[in-house]
Amino acid sequence: MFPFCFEWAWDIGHAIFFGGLWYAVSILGAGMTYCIAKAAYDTIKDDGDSHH
Amino acid sequence: MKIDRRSFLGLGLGAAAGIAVSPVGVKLTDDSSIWTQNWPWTPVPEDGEISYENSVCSLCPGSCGISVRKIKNRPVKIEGLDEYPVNDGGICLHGIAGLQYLYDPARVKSPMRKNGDRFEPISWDEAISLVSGKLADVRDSGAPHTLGLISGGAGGSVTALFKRFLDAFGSPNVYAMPSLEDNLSLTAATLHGAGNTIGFDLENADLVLSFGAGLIEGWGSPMACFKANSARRDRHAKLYQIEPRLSNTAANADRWIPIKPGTEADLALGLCAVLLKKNLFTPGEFFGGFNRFAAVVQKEYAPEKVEAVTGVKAADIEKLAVAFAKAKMPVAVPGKGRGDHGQNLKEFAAVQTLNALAGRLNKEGGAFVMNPDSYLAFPEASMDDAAEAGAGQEKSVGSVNELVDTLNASAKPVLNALFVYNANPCYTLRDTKRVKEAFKKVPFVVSFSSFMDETAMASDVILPASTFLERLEDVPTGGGLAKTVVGLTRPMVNPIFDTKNPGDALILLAQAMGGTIAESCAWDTYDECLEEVAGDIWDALSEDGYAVVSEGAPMGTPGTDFSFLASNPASVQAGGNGDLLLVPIDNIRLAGTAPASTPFAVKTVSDRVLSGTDIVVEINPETAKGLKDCGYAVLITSQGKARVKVNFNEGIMPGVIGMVKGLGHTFDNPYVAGKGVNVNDLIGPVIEPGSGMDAAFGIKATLSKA
Amino acid sequence: MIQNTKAHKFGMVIDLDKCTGCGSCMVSCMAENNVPFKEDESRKKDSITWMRVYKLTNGKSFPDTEVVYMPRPCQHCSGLGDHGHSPCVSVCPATATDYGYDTGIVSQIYTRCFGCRYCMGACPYHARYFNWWDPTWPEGMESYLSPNVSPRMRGVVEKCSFCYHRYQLAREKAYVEEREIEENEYQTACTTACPADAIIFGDLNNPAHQVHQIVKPDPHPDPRNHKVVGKSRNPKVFRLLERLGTNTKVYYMSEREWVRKAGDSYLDGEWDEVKNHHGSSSSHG
Amino acid sequence: MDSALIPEGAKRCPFPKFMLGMAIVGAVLLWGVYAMFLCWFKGLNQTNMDDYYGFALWIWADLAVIAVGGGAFFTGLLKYIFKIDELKNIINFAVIIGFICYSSALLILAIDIGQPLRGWFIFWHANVHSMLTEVAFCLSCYFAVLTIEFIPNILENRQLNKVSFFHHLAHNMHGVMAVFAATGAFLSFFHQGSLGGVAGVMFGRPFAFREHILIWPWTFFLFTWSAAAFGPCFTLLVTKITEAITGKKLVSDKTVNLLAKISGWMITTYMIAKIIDTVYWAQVTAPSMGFTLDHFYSNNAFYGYWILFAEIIVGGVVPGLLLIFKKTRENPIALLTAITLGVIGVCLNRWVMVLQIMAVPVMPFDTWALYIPSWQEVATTILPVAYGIMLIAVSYRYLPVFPQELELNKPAQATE
Amino acid sequence: MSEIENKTENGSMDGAGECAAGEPKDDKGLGLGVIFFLGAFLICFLSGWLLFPKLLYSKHEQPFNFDHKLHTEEAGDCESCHFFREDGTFSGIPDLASCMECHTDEPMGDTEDEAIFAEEYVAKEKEVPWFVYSRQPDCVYFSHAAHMMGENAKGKMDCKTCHGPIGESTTSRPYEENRLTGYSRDIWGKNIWGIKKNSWDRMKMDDCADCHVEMDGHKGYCFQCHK
Repeated sequence: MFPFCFEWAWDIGHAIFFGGLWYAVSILGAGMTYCIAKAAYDTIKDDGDSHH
Repeated sequence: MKIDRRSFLGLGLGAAAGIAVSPVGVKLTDDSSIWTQNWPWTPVPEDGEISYENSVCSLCPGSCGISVRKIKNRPVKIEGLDEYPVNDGGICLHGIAGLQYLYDPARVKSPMRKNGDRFEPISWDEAISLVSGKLADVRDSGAPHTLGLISGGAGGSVTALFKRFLDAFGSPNVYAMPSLEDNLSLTAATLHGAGNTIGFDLENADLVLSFGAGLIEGWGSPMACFKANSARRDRHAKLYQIEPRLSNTAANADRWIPIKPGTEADLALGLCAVLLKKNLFTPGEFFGGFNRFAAVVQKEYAPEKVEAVTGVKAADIEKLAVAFAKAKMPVAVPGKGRGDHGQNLKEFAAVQTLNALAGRLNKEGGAFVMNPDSYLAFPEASMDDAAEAGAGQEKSVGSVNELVDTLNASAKPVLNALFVYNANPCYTLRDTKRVKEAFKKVPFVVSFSSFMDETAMASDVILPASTFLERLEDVPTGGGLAKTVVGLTRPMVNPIFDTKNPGDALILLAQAMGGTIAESCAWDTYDECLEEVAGDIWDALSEDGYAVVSEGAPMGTPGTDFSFLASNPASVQAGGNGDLLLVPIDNIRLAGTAPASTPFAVKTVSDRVLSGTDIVVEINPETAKGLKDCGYAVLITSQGKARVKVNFNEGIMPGVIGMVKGLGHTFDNPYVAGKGVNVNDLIGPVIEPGSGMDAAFGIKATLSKA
Repeated sequence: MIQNTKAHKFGMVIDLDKCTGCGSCMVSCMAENNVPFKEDESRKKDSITWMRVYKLTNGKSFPDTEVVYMPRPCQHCSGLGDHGHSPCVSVCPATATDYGYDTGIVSQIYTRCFGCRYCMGACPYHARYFNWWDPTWPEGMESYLSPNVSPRMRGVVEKCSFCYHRYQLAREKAYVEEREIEENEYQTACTTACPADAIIFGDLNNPAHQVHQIVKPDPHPDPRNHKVVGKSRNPKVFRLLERLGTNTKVYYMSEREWVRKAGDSYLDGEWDEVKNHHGSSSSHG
Repeated sequence: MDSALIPEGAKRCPFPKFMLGMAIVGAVLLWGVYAMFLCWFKGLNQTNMDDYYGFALWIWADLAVIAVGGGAFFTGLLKYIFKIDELKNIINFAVIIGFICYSSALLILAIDIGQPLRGWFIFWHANVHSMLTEVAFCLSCYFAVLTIEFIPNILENRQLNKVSFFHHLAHNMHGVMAVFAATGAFLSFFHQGSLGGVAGVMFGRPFAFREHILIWPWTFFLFTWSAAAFGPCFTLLVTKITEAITGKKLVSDKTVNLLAKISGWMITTYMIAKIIDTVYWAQVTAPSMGFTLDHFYSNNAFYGYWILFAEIIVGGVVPGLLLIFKKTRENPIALLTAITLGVIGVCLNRWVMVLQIMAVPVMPFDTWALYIPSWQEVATTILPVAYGIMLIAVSYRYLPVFPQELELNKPAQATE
Repeated sequence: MSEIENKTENGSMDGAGECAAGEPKDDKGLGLGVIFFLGAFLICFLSGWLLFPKLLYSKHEQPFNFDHKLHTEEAGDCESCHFFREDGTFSGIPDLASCMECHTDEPMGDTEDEAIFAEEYVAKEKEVPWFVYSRQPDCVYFSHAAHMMGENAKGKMDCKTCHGPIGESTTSRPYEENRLTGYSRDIWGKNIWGIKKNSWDRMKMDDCADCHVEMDGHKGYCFQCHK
């Protein structure tokens, strides 16, 4: 599943399969990171507001 | 409150994160999977230097050459020995699985004495003094002839040593289990004079007319037969198989001629009749009423009459006879299945007579009348008066089956002591109940078995024998082979348990007995004894591992005595009652006699033969009224009843039930015993007058829905 | 995939007219390859026998019945169009079985297999067996196990390897003697054990080898079915389920037509069309 | 504690009654867990599988739950990508059901393999040519998606939502849900398909093998299609059951009928494709390997033409037709019949594509193999059902799963 | 561990204080949470990196010290003790018999190690239970012949490449065994991540593969190295 795995080969099969897979995974990762980061930011902002 | 919760939350998350970015997770995931790859409870065989040693297998009279592969002197595989004069590399599944016998769960691990109905281990010294003491009593009581011996078919010096021991002891009561060897010698004695036996040159015959001989079911020297049979196609030779069931031999043959069970002799005589009638026979040195014989067979065994008895078309009988006479190198072979149990002299004689009429005696590709002058040269046994007296005596009875009956019949013991070597009569002889009864009638039974089998369990003392992989022994080929080869079984490992070569056990006994018996067995070890008595062939044995004693067609043509057949002996009929006939089946994958099969052998058995713990019997669908294929049924004979499964088989004659031999063992080996029933429990013996053979080829039976 | 120029293609031809069904091959295989055994082995569907002998009949009734025995090791398929994508190799998710392009042998790596059993479902010959139980031997009997074949743990699939370890041993000897291995140096355990000499083993790519001379494999795809490559040009020789395109390397031989027909499924009338058709280019033979 | 967690204004059964129910289902769950550990520690000899049945009840259960769990990705696709806003009323529940189905599938797989501790080899040592590899990857990834889709609903719990971080997180996740849904749809397309591929690529098994388009056999597309078609049926069925148990109306008929209608058209179109596939397979593919249709449906005690009829007509054409016509669709009885038949139909299809494949003899001298699962197999297969019931009960009790619940049950509340 | 406990106690106390103070809790609570987070993180992180590897491997001393250097000087190159058998198989660690081709139960030198050898093993005819650093698991088939002999062995390899300069060692280092897998640590490599500097630092399948790719252009087929 990684280029350093024994079975990995730089062939079309791996390119298509893991290309698609890692693409999907990165979207999910990015999405979640964004949500968590934004949530944290919003939270702190709210607190900031509540002090005034 | 809240803060606490958050602190703990922080704590937990922190710990998790800390572990996550350390090698712990990765390493444990990896190592736990590697752990499953090296589970401590999955054995890892030790590696080491590979070596090969040659020996000879003595599990059956075949005596095949074997090559044992060892790792660091640890045997790991048995294979056929290339260019060995008997099997040339071929080997049967029992031989290959031989190593399983070494560690068989039923091995007798040390000498045993029966105490009540349980066995307790004793030392060899105790065992020897115990047995020699008992024997001394027997001898001193003035009845040395009441010591008996039942031994398995195989020849060789160990069996000879047993006979020698009994001679010196003063008893003629030596009995062999029914075997093809003995049946052939008896036939030869009847037709060509005593001291002879018959060998069939299957390697060169161009037409083999087999009267049910299971040439690839374990008949005679099995691997030699296999080799000859498979070479047959390249030689454009033919095999005609005459038997009621499509056995593997019949399936492999060029022609299968179904015949009613037990009527082989009639067909053989029918063929003789045709040869005589059509004057297709080759005159030879025929005596003992040849003309009377000619008249009798042409009258009593005319094709039409034979058709009525055997079910083989008269026309086919004529054709078959002509084909046999016209063939260049035909040979007729007797002995249904493995040719040991359930045979009759009439058939053997009739078939051999066919060979004689066709002028096939001592011709290449024919039947050899051989005089296997023993290669064994024992020094003169020293005899005291008791021995002389005993030697003078007649054997109590003719055959082991008759012995069993006499033991049961007479109130006072016929035998006071009994040796059993290389045989399992309590399993192998017909009507085993009867045999076990007989054993109870003998006050003192000594078994020389390697395994706690049915007979060992019925004995009082066991002097456990080392297996063929743990001992030195000479093993001559037997059973219908056209040549005589003596092989040397060599120890491949030191005895795994506290066992001895029966030869050594016997020598120890003799020494303990003292006197002339000791003198007659004046060797320190059996190995020494063998080296001396093997005489001329010892060098060949020890160097090449085998010696060819006789090969090729013997000189001259022996005469043939027709008096036995001219008297037109009656054919044996199946006993019991019922509308069906139960016949035993010899299956190469199951050992029918001693020793029992290995776990591997049983594993190969079809689920159409053994299903769970149920034995499966073969019947023709036409016979199976109201029964279901693979369904249960109850099989009843005059001897007993058994719950069986049925297997519809178009390859068996309607009206016949086929049940495999070699199942239904009752000793302690979960891989082999406790499976199915022993066909010998269901069939009773029928002694053929004169020959004393148990000629029961089957028994009448009924089969009904369970 | 790399195609070794002087690649071997080990295969087998079994003469069903010689086979006696004696079972020596089965036991020789078990003894050679450390195959375990259980108390009840009559449930053939969970009884590990890399080499299994099937009993075939011509279906006729007494006395015209005929019987033939068919030994069935792993068929070592080279797959559709002979590209090495055998039914089992192509489906294994963890690459625990692969096709050796240098030998044509289909491997099975027990320590890699995690027991999903997809390969067993994909194999129409039932040549693959699962270790439902931990392998056990009666006390002391482990000491006959051979170090040349690794005993399998519970929960993995195993199958016939054409006794690859024998190939390895033969090669080691050849290496030190600086030579190639001989035909007789690498023979499977079933081949050497067969007392009827019914099994012939060797390199299908090597014209000097007996197996090649008997089979005369057709290098070209079968014009009637392009999935099929290596069809025998010997009219007596056939393969099991050849028309599926598994392209097995175990060939069978028989004089009897009904036996050859029993090797595959045919629609009504099909057999008579194909029975006399042996490879695209019989002239090559 | 309990009351503090229950969504505002929602009425729930008394806590003890709730716990009693949970205890009963929990007992069943424990039974399954016991069987599960038997299989893990003693090995798969605990099952009735054998060398002919390497795939059996468990793999069927996997394929079945994933098929019926397809409602989640398809409803999500419609809601977030095709912007069919009406479906917001059922999307939460669809997601929960999907979550249950997929977590169950993964659990069953973990029991089914002979070497669970090596399970990760399928990822690490992946053979990209194997359909099962594709299944494993897409399955686990899509399960991640479902978890992501489930989280906001959890965070909307009365107490959790008070935590401002969680509140914001839920809000933001709703914001980008379309992206997740799209990814989920993509992944689902492939793992549903590759599950079909598992059977379709077995060229040694004429009963399973199908012609290919590029690298994918027909079954690849049929499986995706059928999951999308029958998944919603299951979502609706579970909704109806939940309504029956809670005695409340939870989803408006408008939403139900809409989803039913879409499902109906999907089923009908799928059935057309399936019938074409079956005919082509029976007339061309199988015969080219020497097999007639009769071979697959005769000479055995169980598999007859009835199963083909039951799958295609009773479990396919009938529900399809019942759902596309307004009259039948809006008749509660007909609707219930349709969705029930639909669910049975798709499960039957998965059964055929797993167990009948193993049963059909391929070698001419081979025989049919039939099999009956052991109690351990049955227990481990029921285990996810118990787990599902419990998760739904808890979610329904403490989470605002059904946006329409309050308004639909207003009259009821007014009377109190 | 105890540290953690202390922390928690402090934590809860502080927390109580905060409550009393009645200050806005969210940020402080979060702040505290962060502290705990960091604390726990550090402990687990460090023990994961430092403690865990120690626990994972067990150390064994060899039966007695073996001086390779001395032996190579006396007896010649590696092959003189680690020789090929006639059938091409590799003898590996010499057995007592081959040692006794030179040794007797009378020590030749005066090291106490040899004395142990002579008394404990030669005299008692007991094989020496060496721990083999390079022992591969049972599933691995490795042919020394294939790598060192015959025209097939591309660029006949020397022992060093895989076994390192063990021939120059004068003492036997302790043998480390993975408690879970039973593997010699040399197989996975000293470094917990299996990072290697020399060709002989690791003996995993990947290391075989690297060389095979170089020599044959591909990693090879399963059966080439597995049994």
